[in-house]
Amino acid sequence: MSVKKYAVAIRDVIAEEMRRDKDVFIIGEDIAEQGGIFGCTRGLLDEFGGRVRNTPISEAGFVGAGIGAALAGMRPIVELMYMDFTYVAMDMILNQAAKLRYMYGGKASIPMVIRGQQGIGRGNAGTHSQSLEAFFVHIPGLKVAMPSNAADAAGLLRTAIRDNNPIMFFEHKALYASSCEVPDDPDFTVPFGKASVVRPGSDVTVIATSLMVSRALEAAEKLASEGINAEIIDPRTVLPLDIDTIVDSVKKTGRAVIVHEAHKTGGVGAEIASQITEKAFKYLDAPVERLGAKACTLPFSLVLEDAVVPGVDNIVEGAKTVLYK
Amino acid sequence: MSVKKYAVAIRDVIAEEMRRDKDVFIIGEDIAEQGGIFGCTRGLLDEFGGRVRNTPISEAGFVGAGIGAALAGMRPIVELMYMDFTYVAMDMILNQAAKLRYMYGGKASIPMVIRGQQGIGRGNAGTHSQSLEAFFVHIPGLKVAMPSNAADAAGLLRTAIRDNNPIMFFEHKALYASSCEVPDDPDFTVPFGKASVVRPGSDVTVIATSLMVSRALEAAEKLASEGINAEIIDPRTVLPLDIDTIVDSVKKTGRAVIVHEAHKTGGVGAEIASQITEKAFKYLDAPVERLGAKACTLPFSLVLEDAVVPGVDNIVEGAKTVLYK
Amino acid sequence: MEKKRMLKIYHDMLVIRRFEEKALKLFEENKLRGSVHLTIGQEAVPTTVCSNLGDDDYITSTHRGHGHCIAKGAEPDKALAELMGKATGYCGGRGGSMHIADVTKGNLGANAIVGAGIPIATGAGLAAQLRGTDQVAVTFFGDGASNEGVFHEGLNLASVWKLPVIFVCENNQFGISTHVSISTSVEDIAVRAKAYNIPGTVVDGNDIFAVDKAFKKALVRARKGEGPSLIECKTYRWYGHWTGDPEVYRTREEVEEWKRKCPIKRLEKYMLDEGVMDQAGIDAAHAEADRIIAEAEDFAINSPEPDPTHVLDNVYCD
Amino acid sequence: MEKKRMLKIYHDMLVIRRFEEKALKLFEENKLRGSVHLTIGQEAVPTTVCSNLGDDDYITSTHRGHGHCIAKGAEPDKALAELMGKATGYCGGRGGSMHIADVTKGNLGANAIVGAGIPIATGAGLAAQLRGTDQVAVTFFGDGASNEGVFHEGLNLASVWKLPVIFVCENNQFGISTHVSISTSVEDIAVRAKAYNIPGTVVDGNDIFAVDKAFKKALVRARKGEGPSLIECKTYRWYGHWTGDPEVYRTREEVEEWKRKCPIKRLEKYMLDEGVMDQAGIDAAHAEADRIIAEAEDFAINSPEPDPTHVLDNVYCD
Ligand SMILES: Cc1ncc(C[n+]2csc(CCOP(=O)(O)OP(=O)(O)O)c2C)c(N)n1
Ligand SMILES: Cc1ncc(C[n+]2csc(CCOP(=O)(O)OP(=O)(O)O)c2C)c(N)n1
Ligand SMILES: [Mg+2]
Ligand SMILES: [Mg+2]
Repeated sequence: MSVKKYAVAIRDVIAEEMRRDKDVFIIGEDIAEQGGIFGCTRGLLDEFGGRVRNTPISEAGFVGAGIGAALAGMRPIVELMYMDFTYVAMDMILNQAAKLRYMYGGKASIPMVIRGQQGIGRGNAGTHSQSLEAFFVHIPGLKVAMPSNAADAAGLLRTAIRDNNPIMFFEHKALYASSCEVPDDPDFTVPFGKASVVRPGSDVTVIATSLMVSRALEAAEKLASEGINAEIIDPRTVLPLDIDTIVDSVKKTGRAVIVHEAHKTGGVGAEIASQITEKAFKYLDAPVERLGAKACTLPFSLVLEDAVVPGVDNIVEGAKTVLYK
Repeated sequence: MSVKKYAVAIRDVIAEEMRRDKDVFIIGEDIAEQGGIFGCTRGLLDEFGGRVRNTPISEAGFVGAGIGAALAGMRPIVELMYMDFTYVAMDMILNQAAKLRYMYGGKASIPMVIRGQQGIGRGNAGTHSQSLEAFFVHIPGLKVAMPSNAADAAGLLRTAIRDNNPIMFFEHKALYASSCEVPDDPDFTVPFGKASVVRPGSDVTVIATSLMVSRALEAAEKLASEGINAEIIDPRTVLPLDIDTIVDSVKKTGRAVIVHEAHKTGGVGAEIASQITEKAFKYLDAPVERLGAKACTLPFSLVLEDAVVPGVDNIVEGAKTVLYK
Repeated sequence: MEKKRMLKIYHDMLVIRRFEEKALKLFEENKLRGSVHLTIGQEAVPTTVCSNLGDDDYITSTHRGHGHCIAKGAEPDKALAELMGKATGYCGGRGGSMHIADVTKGNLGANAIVGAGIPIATGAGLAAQLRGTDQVAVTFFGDGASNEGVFHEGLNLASVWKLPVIFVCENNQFGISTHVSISTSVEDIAVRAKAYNIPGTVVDGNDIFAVDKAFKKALVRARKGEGPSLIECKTYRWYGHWTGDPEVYRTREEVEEWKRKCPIKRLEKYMLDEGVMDQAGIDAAHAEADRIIAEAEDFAINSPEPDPTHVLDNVYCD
Repeated sequence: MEKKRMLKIYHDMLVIRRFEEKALKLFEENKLRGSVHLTIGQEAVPTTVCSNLGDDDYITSTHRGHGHCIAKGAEPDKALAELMGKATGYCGGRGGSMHIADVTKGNLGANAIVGAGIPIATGAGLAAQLRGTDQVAVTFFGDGASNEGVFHEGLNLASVWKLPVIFVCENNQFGISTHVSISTSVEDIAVRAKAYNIPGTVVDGNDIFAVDKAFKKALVRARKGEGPSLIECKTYRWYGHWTGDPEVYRTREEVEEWKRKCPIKRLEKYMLDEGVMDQAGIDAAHAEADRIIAEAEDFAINSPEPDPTHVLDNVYCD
């Protein structure tokens, strides 16, 4: 074990996998000399040379190039500086990467990881602060990971790079500086589709993703001080989704709150809430409570941003709502 | 009243609005001489000349041009030959059209309609048969209409063209040839956010959109023959969503089935099911049943496509499921 | 041109022609659905280009892809079965006419999204460069596709990275109903090569010798690691954009004039004049193509429909 | 150049320079967050271009947009307030540095998405053409943006429709850390005009007279309805891509060399040499700019934060 920052954990896994498998390479904007504007590729150019390439600012073009290289047998990692830029590469991701294998009758595969950061935390305003995982869950063919800590980032990313399918890997800009113990084992992986129970509890189940996990933990402490014992579950991958772990918890608590940073309307929370209700209807003492960003573009001003994205107090309230307190 | 085909009803409204307001114009692929590959602009070139323009195949470019023209005071209608092509224009739609007004502090508006057809029905396979409304509901700033018949198409499109906000208008390729009575009144509009109760009933509420409305009606006849009286609701616009009409119905029936052609996972059905459960929890005798396309790319083969998209029998089953029959 | 390759090109052109005539007939008999985009009249480009490639070279194709996939080695029977959505088709009925691929033959696939094959081929070229092989990637696309953003992004990327990619524009002068002069700001799309500092050439796309000469030049450059090239082949599609096209955008005369420029007849005349082949040989070649397509039709028609219980297979691989 | 306009350009360059120096100071004092992209060193282009435009002409801008918006008539106080996310800012704190717009002045907005302003300006030009006015639309963008697909799509569309759009590329030689030679396949981006059959010109972007001459030519062409033009202005940003940029990609010497090419000093020397202005006048102009920015700072600092209870306003309009 070593204590590592989230960004360093990611960088180290990329380096280790590139050492292990010469078919792995990485392309993206400003990832070479600069080492990525968040440092996730720092130092890789020196070790791997031409396998680490700065791209022109042309996301559809270089995501498409990743797809072509993958079809031709390589294992590309494509860094998007902000996952918001999936918008300019959406056809390549949702019509090509996600569909080609199926449309080709299973006769091709696209082992590719599209990774980058999303979310709030830098005052980048509406087009650089979104959380977009819901899109990639709706259209079949991709897998979607969103690690909430350095260890999961390392374990999930290694799983992603070794997976033979196209993966959307959502890091969070506000987590890059966070650190925790990360296993040194160069084969340490975290499986997709296995949620982690971050905090065991008995009164209410709180399902939280990415940055919201830490807020949920804070909320749990506040709730504990009021005698409410919350169980917190981090799905870690929203596709595949480990609904069983979630449903087992809800059957125990009878109450569920889902919190994500993405917009509440049409977010992954709606899917999870629906599945919980479908699978644990008789156990629910209250309707599943969904928390997510309000229905407006993320504002630049910090006071406004705070009013839009769920905070600790909103999670506390949410838990009390389903407990009718 | 005159009986009109869905495609003709759309064409006539575009023509009437272009006559009424010289700021309205339309651009898109093959809409001029050809009149659109589905005939929705047939004859408009002769009457309106340069206000009806064929675009190069460059969707991001001409959707962006629509945004710029709207910011500059015009009222563009942008036809996408297939709404699947929103993927190549996604940044223009979700980062620009949806957000600019808000990010500019309300100091600009974008009165623009992006319209075109989606869905199954022509054997166009995976990239030309999708139903994508969910994306435009998740990101704030747009309104989303999906008419299920010629009269609604006419009334909703006129509302859309006269609205001062960017509108996503989802027609359905399999409905263009369908016809019904359409009011002749050149000011006939159907308001956004007002669902229509297509068939009154008492035992189960079926919420259906676009092409699925006709399938739900067929299912209702089958159910009636078994003594089950289904109420069918067509939201007509999924954003804004008329949740009140839906919830009132569910409070009456205690049971709800949602059916859409889009993929079930992460579809609009998850949002509607969650809202129903949140607002009518105590009234529900069963969890809301969701029906949507299976989690695979839409296959080319008709037998396979039929296995993926909800059919009449699936809706009948769905109703029986929530009735525990 | 070596006789062997000339005969291969001739054979492939005939097979593509018959294949599509058959597809059209089956469509008109309602035995086949979807949008079938016929490449009849344009056969010289895919056949000549692919006659220069090995199975380990890559191509990406378009919605009008039957020619490319047959020229790159697809078997007509499995291809026709795919057009009919049969279980025995290349994609097991999942993809249809617009998604035939055969990675084992270097065909990375037809693509229903205009322009999408361009960056994908660019990536295949990147794979070759990273592995240090002399493989090349060829992407076929239309005049209309040259106005899509991915055309720009793909060519710029290939140029700055000196990738072994050959961009082959089949300028058949229309994107559906829209004439190239209305959609495209330059008369010769090859001029756009200047925007990427790479060679650009215009050739008569109905003349296999002209296409061959230009392609060979680009191929040498690519295999030597000197970077990409853009080749514009002027040609014409005889049939509508898709089956059922009203063709309001052109005159019958224009179509007839182009039919007189048939690439197959043109090659036949050359071979007869030069004594490469006699009339008997030509008749035999036609008979052979007829036989292949007749067998393909039998195979496709007698193949089973896909099994719906397996519809969820192959969304992911292990 | 008319003296009046020269003085306006000079004044605006000074205000932009002081505005950004102030923004940088406020950022370093943590009174301001987000990514602030300084245009210091590049002031000649926006000021000269906009000195030729009326309030009814349109511009679209970029993430590096302070220069464009001030040159197009934005008030420094409301602009600085927006950078600080205050209620009194142009966007009421909703947009920040990268989204300042003022449609009443023809500024259709800065844009945080690279290249996005290009098709939007193209559409503004379309509006002018449809209304039959002689308005023009100008879009500013960087060297890096010229590799995005929307650049290609916007220029092609403007060319085929002969729209009154002027594409102004501010080539400051880097996209963040990536030198133009690594990202862009041509040495002069203006060459890409050939791909759209429109005029393309390269000018010294730090010389207001060179920029003015080229822009006037494009302006006449646009107002006459003869179509778009592409102008590439070679320039350089003195500061990092954004505040906090390690600047691993260039030497201090290179930066110093460009500082010697300061567009403001250059104009001052010209005005002194030509007797357009004396030192007293220059000192007065500096004092005036200092005063404007000092007032803007007071205004911004003393402005209230936005009211969170109104955060959902303006998602839609009636
Ligand atoms: C992104 C995208 N836009 C539009 C279409 C619809 N479409 C299919 S083929 C076609 C015309 C393509 O023209 P061209 O590239 O010249 O190829 P051709 O059909 O002439 O072979 C269009 C517009 C599409 N499939 N994809
Ligand atoms: C579509 C998109 N891709 C990437 C980015 C991240 N980004 C912001 S500015 C920038 C560099 C832009 O370079 P250039 O166009 O030369 O403008 P400059 O910053 O030099 O003024 C990049 C890559 C973005 N904002 N949008
Ligand atoms: Mg064509
Ligand atoms: Mg630059």
